Amino acid sequence: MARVGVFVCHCGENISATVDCEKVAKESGDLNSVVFSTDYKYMCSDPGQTLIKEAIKEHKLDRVVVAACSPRMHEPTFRKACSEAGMNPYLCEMANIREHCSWVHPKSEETTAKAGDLVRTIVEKVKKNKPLQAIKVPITKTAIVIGGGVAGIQSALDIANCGHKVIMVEKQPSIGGHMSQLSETFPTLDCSQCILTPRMVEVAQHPNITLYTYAEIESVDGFIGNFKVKIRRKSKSLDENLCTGCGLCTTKCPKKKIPNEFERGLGNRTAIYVPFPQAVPNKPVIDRENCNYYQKGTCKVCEKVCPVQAIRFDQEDQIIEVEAGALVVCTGFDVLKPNFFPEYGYGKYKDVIDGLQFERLASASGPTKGEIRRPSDGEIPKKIVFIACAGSRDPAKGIEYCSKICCMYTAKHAMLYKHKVHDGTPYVFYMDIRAGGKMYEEFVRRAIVEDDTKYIRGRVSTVFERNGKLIVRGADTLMGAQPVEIEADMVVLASAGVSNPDSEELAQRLHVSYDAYKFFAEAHPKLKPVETNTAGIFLAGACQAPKDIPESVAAASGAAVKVAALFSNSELTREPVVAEVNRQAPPVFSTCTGCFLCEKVCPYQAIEREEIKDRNGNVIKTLARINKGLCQGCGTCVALCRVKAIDLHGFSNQQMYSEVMALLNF
Amino acid sequence: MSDILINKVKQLLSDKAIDIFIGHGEGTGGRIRPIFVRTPEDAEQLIFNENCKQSWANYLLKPEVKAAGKIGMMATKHALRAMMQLASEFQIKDNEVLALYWDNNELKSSADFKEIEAYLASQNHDILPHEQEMIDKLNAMTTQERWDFWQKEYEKCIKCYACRSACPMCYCHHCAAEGNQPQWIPVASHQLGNMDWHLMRAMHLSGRCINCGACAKVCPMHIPLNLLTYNLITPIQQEFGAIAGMKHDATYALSTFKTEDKENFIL
Amino acid sequence: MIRLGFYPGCSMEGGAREYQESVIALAKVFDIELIQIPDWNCCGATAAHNLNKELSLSLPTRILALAEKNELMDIVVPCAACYSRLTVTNHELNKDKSLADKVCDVIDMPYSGNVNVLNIIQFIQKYIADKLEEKVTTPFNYNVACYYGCLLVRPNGILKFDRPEDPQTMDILVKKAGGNAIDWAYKAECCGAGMSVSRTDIVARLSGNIIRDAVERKAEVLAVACPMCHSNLDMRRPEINKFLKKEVDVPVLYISQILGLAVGLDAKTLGLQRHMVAVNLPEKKAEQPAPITNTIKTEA
Amino acid sequence: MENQEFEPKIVAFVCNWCTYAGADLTGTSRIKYGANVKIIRFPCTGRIDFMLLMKAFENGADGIIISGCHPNDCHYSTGNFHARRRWVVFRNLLNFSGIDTERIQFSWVSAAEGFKWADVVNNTIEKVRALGPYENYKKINVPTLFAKEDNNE
Repeated sequence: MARVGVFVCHCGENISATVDCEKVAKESGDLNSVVFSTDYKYMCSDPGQTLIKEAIKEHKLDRVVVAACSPRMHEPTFRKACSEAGMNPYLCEMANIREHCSWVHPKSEETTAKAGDLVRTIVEKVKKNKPLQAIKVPITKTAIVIGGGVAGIQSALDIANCGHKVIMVEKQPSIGGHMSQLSETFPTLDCSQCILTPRMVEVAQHPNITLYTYAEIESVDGFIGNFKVKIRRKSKSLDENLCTGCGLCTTKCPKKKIPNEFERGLGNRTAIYVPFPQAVPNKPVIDRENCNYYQKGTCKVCEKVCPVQAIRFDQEDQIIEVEAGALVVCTGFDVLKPNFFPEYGYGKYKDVIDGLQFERLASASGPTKGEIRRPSDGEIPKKIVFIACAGSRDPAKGIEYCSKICCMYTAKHAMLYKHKVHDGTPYVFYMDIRAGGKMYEEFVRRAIVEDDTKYIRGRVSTVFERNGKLIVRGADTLMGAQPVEIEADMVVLASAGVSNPDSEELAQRLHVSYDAYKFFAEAHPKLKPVETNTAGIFLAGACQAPKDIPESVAAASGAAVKVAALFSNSELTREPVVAEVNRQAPPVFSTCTGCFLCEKVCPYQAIEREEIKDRNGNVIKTLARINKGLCQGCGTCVALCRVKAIDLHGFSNQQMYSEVMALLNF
Repeated sequence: MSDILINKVKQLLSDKAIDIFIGHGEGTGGRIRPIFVRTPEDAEQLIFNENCKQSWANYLLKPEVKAAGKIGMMATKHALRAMMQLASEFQIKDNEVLALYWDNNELKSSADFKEIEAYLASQNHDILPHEQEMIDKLNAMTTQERWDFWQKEYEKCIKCYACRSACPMCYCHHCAAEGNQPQWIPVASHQLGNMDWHLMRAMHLSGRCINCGACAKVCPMHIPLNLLTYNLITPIQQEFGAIAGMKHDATYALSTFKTEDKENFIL
Repeated sequence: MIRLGFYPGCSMEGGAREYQESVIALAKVFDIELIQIPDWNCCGATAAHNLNKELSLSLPTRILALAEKNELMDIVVPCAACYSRLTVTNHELNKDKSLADKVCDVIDMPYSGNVNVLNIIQFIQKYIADKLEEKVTTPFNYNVACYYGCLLVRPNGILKFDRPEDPQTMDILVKKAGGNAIDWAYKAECCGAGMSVSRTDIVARLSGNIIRDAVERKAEVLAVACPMCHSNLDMRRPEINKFLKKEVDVPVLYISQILGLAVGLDAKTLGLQRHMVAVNLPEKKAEQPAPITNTIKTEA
Repeated sequence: MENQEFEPKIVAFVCNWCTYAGADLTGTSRIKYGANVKIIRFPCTGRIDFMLLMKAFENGADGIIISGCHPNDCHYSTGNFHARRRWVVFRNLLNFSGIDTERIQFSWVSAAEGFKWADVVNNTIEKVRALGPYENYKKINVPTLFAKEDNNE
């Protein structure tokens, strides 16, 4: 026979203003199995908790019901208090008589009666509660960082400096990400490469970091603390241990006219190539799609010139399997594809380029050595138009969000242009200038005031060519929506930042959720910004939403701390709200029939098959078994199981049944 | 037809291709009953005629039958569908049960799921016209009329669970109706408890019912309880594109979902 | 024989008779019968939707309800303004059930919201385009500037037809008819239709810009799909020429007329003689149209 | 006349992460709704066993509200999608058996939709009040039998 204690909280006047708490306490005292009941002004306060603890001892309570606020608010508080009094914490339940009662109903008999009903219901539930033990799971103290951009680099270094092993997986032949493509960075105008490349080298040389470039995540199994990850190391057609990175092969390769991805098509590369001079690792890969040998079967020039015979034409992709306790996803973003802007002529006119291409033009190591020259004829543009929000904040284009970084980099572009072309005129068409950030607004002001950038508030409807000029037609909404036409020599689109084309596939591989734009979703937009809804997988950088460098780095360090905190223990404890398949004595073993209809229902692939064997090793029966590490306790399998062989701890069939019965029968 | 069948089963048993054969035999009062043949001599008792429409698939998982060894079965169309459904629920394996079935007056035998699926695909599986008529008639009634109709039927139920025994899909060792922690279904046979039982049964068979009609045929009180599950077959097929017992590797309609599933009833 | 509903609206019966004649003639070539919706009424274009929402929806709803009553579930609406009103009405009614009930109450007719409204290009795409190329007897090998105007493609969120800033559908049809659809800058700019009567000076400027860009890019013909566009570019040509300070005689043809000529219909049947700017297309042997370059020099 | 005084008993089966939190927000925002709705908390709509819904009617509920996260918002990613399929089938079965599905209100209420929760509750109360007590069930009820069976502990 259970001994239940009921504790009714006044919550100051929040509850007692409309509910007669004394009456509720008194009447609960008459309920079957309730041996003690009382009310108190603030149950969650220190004296309130002491009251509960003392009552547990004094009245030998083995179940506690606290009638107060929402369990989402104080369930952990009261469970902890009960635990401190020597009770199993999972034998404490809360009746929500504040949010679901006193606050939503007027002062009346009826409201007090409802509070009583809710208490009675929870009393009946708690009588069926079973003592539960927190689940302990061991942790593999290795983190996998997916993506080697600035966020990935920061995260990897932070984790590695805490003394934990890190495996970095980068898709491209070099780490560095989009940041390595940038010329200067706002709002300080310091050179991007100068601040990034030392960090890239640090990653490569760190004793705790293993770097896999030209590699992708093949599959992820397991759960927090215990992931099993398969990594595909794409063939570089190269023995990396032999290669000295001398670069002779890249100078001799006969295929020289391949558009260079790093230069955003503004420069060329060879088929065996290093993406950029400061690449890490600074060793080439063969792009098989464009290699004469792989396409036509003859050439092998690189093999002939290599002084150390490091070229391996027969090298195959390699799949390696690693174990990890946590993953940090830092896969970054992409820029909207040109076919989005038929009206802006991107792709049709050579001198309409996007922001990243402008970065390459402005970069001292770029295709023009840092001179702003237009792609069509190499002339220096005298009038240049920047179009902000090219795709962003435009429901008609399917992108309703603000890409966030464009206002700032457009101001930076205008500045860089003016610094290099003194007699040139930069124009910026914008919707709003969003310059929230340290020194950001001041930076934009400088572009307007000191560098004389002409900001025009309005949208551009179309860009077309006439008399060798690009005519940018828009409206100036600060001049009464007057139509304006600017004859420009070059147009730069601040194209929207979008998710990577393969982000959906990766999200499904990782079992993390993503938003309508295919950006990865954080577990909570405010309070869990670097966690995902899959425990043990964290996010950082622009794979969540467009972010600038300081934000990406901050998030990366945040994610690193989460990983380090997880790795600070050798075991982790989890709420025991998990499902379980019953087990019985032979010959039944379990009421589970082994139909496995529940298998596909589980969102976490937590349902496994267990074979019951006789002494000779013959399988007698195959049963479902829940992996406690994977199960998150949703109970979808429980409601599906016909035989009721699965039950959910904390929300068991008996508990829920008792609740319904108690709520309606009195 | 019986002769062909008897010879075939004799052959199979004497070749040790099977150890036990479940077939149709003569019962009392001209009725058909299942017989379990273990020796070539016993095969003489087998019959097959136009009255042999019963499916014996519900015997396939009985421990006594399984203990006998390799099973052969005279299979109607419904028995074959039951086999496919049981296979999709991992209850029987490929090449485990040898099914004998008539295809255009030719006696075929197969234990191969692919072959059986191909045969099933060539057959018509619609609900019988008079049954469909009854479903349509009920659907045309008002809610209150339907309530009254079923209450009258539930009142008759004596909770003998013959429906459960006859159903090839009711193979749980420990039926939820027997569970008493909590007592989902009242033990006593009163209207309310009877309704509980029949609704639970229908829900458990939704997306799994292969419309063999065994449940209604065996009901001693003649409750048309097959209509409860039949009525769900069409909506499940239309809404989710799922039909039970046609493929050995089909996905159960309620084990999966589409994000665009209809939800016009949800606020 | 395919039978489709047909809603002419006021302009087809008046200023744009040649549009109606050419659409019906073209349809006939492809074995399509266009059946006028019996007892049709005004669609309420121009001012109604700014003055009285209920009335502005009731007028088109009556047309749609009549179509439905006569089992004409696809209706061809050549006038862009009528097309816009009817499509917007469908959208509004399907969005708001209680509004739909109210409107049906006003017109005292039931309407399900399911009649499919096709503009001239959608009609051609759906029923003619596939068979067009094989029926072309005299390829229309001229440089054509396809002019879409405003109502055909906007508001895009409701019409969901073509790309609003850079429409392409008419260009594709012209190419199928053997023409050379040129790339130009004023495809979807305003022609000034709203001021057609009250402020011809504004019309002259707006339409003048359109005509100028087309001519500068060597257009020999302008293609339109809206009677208002046509009247501004054609009827207002004297004012336009005054604005441009030169005589421009480039003809303006309906897309239905262009396709009609391509499939061998004669000028009379297509009503070419009704235009204000005479249609004097130069004789061309099956030669290539004049070469086009995107960058063209003109005196500023 | 009797119906005017009739206050229906309504049970709400809600998921912990969206609707329960949404109902918390209704409280925090002090939005008022009828006291005759009582909430039972489940981890997810996927956990809601159809048998419990049947038990609710049997034990005197006049109406039922079932509510969870909007599609794609499920805390467990897909629990609500599975639940939705079951509801399609279950509603169909209930309707075929002559049980009034008008008395079951399904809804998606997010943690941010405090107002919507109050609306759902108030509208359901109105609807069920208009439908009156669920007499059909009350006629076949055997409360004494039930009470003895259950409270044997």
